[in-house]
Amino acid sequence: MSDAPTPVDIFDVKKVRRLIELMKEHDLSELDLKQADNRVRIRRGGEVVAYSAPSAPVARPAATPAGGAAAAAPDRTVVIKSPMVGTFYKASGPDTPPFVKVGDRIGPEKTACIIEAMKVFNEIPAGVSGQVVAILVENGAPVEFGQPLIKVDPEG
Amino acid sequence: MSDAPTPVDIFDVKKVRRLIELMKEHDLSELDLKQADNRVRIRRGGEVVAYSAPSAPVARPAATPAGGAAAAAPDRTVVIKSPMVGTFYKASGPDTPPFVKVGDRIGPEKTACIIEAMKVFNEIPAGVSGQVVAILVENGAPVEFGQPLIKVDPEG
Amino acid sequence: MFKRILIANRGEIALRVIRACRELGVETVAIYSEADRGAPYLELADEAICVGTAKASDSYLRIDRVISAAEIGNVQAIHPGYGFLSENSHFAEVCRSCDIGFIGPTPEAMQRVGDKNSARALAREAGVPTVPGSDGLIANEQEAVRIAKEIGFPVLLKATAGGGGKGMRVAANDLALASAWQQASAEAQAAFGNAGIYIEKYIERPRHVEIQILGDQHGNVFHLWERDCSTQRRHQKLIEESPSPRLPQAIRQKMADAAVRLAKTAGYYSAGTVEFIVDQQDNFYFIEVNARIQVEHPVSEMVTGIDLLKAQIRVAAGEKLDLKQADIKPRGHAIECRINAEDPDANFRPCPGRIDRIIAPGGFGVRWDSHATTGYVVPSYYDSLVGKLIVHQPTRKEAIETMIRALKELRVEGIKTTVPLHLKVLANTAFHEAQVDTTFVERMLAG
Amino acid sequence: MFKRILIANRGEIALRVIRACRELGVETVAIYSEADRGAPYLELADEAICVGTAKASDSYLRIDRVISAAEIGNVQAIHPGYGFLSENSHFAEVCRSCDIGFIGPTPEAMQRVGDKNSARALAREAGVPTVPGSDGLIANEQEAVRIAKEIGFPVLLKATAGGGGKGMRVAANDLALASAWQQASAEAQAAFGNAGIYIEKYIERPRHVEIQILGDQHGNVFHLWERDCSTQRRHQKLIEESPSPRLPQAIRQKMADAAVRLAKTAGYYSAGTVEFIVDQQDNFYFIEVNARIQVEHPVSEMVTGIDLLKAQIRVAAGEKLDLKQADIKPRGHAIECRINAEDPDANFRPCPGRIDRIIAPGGFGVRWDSHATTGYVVPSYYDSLVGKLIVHQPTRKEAIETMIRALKELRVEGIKTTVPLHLKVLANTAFHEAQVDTTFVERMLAG
Repeated sequence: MSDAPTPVDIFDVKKVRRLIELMKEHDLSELDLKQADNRVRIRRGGEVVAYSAPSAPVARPAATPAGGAAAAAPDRTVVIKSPMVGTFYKASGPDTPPFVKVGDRIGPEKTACIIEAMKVFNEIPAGVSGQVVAILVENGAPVEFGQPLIKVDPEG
Repeated sequence: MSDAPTPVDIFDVKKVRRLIELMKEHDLSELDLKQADNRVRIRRGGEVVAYSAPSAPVARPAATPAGGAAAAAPDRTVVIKSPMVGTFYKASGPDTPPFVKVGDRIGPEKTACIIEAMKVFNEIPAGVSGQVVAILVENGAPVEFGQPLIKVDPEG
Repeated sequence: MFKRILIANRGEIALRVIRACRELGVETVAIYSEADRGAPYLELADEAICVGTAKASDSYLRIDRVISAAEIGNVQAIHPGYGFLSENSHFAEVCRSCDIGFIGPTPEAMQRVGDKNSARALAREAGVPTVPGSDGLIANEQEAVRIAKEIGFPVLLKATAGGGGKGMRVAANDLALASAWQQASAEAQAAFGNAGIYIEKYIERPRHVEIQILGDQHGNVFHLWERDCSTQRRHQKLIEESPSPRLPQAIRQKMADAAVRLAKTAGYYSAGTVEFIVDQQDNFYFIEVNARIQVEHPVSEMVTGIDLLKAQIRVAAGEKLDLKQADIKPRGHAIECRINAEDPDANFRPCPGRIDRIIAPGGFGVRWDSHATTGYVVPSYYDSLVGKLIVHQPTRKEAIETMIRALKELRVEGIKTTVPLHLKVLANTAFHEAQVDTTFVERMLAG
Repeated sequence: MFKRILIANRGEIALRVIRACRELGVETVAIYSEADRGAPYLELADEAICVGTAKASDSYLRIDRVISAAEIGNVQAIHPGYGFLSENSHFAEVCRSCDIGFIGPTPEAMQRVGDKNSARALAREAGVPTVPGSDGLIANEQEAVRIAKEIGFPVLLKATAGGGGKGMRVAANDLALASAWQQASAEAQAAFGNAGIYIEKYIERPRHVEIQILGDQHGNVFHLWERDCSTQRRHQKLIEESPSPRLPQAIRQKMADAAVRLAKTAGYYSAGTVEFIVDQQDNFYFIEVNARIQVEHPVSEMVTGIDLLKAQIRVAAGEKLDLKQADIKPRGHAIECRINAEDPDANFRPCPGRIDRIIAPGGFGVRWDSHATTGYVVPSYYDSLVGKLIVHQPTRKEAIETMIRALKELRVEGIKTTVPLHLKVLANTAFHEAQVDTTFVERMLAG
């Protein structure tokens, strides 16, 4: 929960979130921070005006929702989140192959993993089609509701 | 007041917050700080103005904070403040003329008023030369330390 | 003692449990819904686990998820707080079947006191007075008159299928009863398709007085005297105090003894509250048991000096209560005001939102129990309690003075609260003279 | 009762007086220096008057301006708080000559207890033990040895003109005394041009125990038992508690009686503190009287339930104290930690500045007395006290647990505070075992 000791990480979501909160709190319409190659620029509110330069109109409707998507480069991937509290298993047993692994192409019906809760092993369908980009949780790790489990690139 | 000893971290949220407070205090609509590669730029308030245009109609004097000096038109006048706590008298007695009145030209040695404190009548010298513009306190009113008493235009 | 427990609740009471645990050296696992993500009290827990979306039925009320969280959080027991699953005996049973301690009474005791009928039977068994009335439905007008004369006028006719005041009539004498009988049965028949009516003694302007009990698993049950919660608005308690200002000592003692008898008869341990109504002649009648810690528990803590939450946890861990009834003497007078996020100018409509700034009162005799901090957003999904302001002083008069002082010091900016209503009550002569019953606040607001 | 009083102080104690007055229905006029302009507690006063610049000698210590403020503020009395003018008998006299009430003892009583010599004489008159020693200067080595044998070794040689430890020597026996005598007189002669030396019994590792007294203008003087303030750093009290954890009841009673005798002999009323040191054999010796309310008064309030500030104001207004000594029984254990704006990593250098965020602890047994709020700037001109955290629990062990919990809950962002030092003390075994004397903190920090 403590702030990351990273010296200059402008993509630190917490920091960006705090900046956005600051903007909301004070009703700011734009905020632009640069340092060397680093830059954070946030605008919010009504009509976003042209910038004159043929720039990239950054801006996104402020108030990044809780759980916050990064403010950085657009991320096309979709995340499969845990629909319950429990223990994550990538396979149905210690000797069986994992349901999915990085590089697999999957459909929405495909079982992505198992979440064990109260001795019940719940098969979690992927709910999305695409290519598996990353498994975000260790086998056997506890997961909370809404926790990102598997990253899928729907265009992959 | 102990500022963080971080040399140059413009992404320090605390710093940004203080800048925004500054802006609110002074009702700035935009703030733009650059130093070498570093830059902080903040805008706030209703309609965002076009940037490339040669206009930039900035700043409105905010609601003058209580006790504070006005931020508006440059005020040449000087204020004689009470050097003590007590009761303000503009004359040495009920039947005597006031020490000073609006329009009088006075020198620094001129007695501007009397402040009575603990039964002692203290003659307060003007301490400034110029023309009396306004008497700010009613005769017989209690005054606190530092309270503005008389306005003088030193060029008048 | 437990090493680690889970708190199946949120807000003020979750923070209250965390505080007790930190003092006991017990680790805590907090659960939260997405609406409570980032709430400041969660940082004080050793672990926090999201269990679902904002809707309580998808998070705080989901037994499976709470149990799963307890399992992955590796706790030995669960504290249910108040509301949510706290009086759900099925939940207590599931805990037991999962070998997780439940910080509260046994499911059996909870059931026994939880069901209206069995609670009334229990009270009779324990020799605790209940509101006099017919044992079942009344056959006809003649029987109605006979029973009414037995229990004494005025009486209340109630539709057995009823609700919302329909099929309900008060009768002050037998003439009135005759017509009331006709009207009530006709109305009940029309409204519910069931003309069944029963009779209860009608208690005019009752006071709500409750006894705090505390028992361990070794057969000890103590009482911590009473709280008076008559200052209510639409059955919502606003102000609670201890001692009850107008109660004769002999009655107080009888009520406390009755509550202990009832708890013992039910095999009840942990903290609990036995609620009574008291009529204008100081007759008291058992109403129900609250088988959990209550919002207003701090007033009993202040006058007795006993930390109820710590006691509750110790008892659940099997410890024996190191108390003597004779030593539990109330000292001074305590009052609690519930500060809710409600708009007094808009008929007390809940008023959730961001608290731009909060300054809590402090100083002698002031206790502030609140999870709200500057910047905290009161979510719209749950109850509107922002904090509890509790004062403790040698006398009721001084307690009122301190409460007024503290309420005026409290600053909650950004949302509206019930503070103005509290100040209005505390300035009222009837309140000062303790001429308060459960109809007082509405009469005051109407007048 | 007064209608309106002036508070000749600032910060925490000014707020404390405002709170007491609001509960009593007394209006307040606060004074402030330019450095305190806009401080949030000033808003709680009915009027606030600026009396000078930041420097205390130009504002809070300026008798003429304080009196003028009282005159234009139209008050009937002045509460001096602690520090500043609170023990200035001349100020109390000026108040009297201006017909303004002084909320404290008479100037005469203040002088009698304020001067070291007259206080010692007073103690002898009241039969209160003082540290044994020579009545005046010692003529020669032979006399030194004779007196040392009389009062018992070890003894302390002190330069009559001394200060800063110069000309001070401890001697454990007569051989050591001979050389100590030579060194001390030579050093005193060199340092102060005055070789005069006197002798006192040297108390090793003393505890600092003080008795809170409270008297009215009708001849009643009560005691509110003791506070133990042995946990000090460089003679600055850090942690105070009541009761004193290692004091036998018989000694406690003797000290309390002695304090009351002393106050009565001095004709002292209002709140006051009689300070003692207690040696390792539980012998106690009178040190001095603090003729004012003290920073640590809340611990006595918590255990006795008596609001000392309100009592002080009532007494000044001529009211009789409605108390019986037998009813003033301490309940439980209270501890206070002084939270100072100091940097524990930089030798406790004062650390004034802006408080970016403050979250006060709350809950059962916790009291927070502080004028600091989010955004408040601790000025560099005055003492560094940010707030006082006080806990009250049935036992000392529980009080320590609650204090640790509350200290960990307290968040003061933007400035450094003494919280880490308090946590260090509270985690220390010697503190738990109450093996604390006035040298404890420095030994702990050194070891």
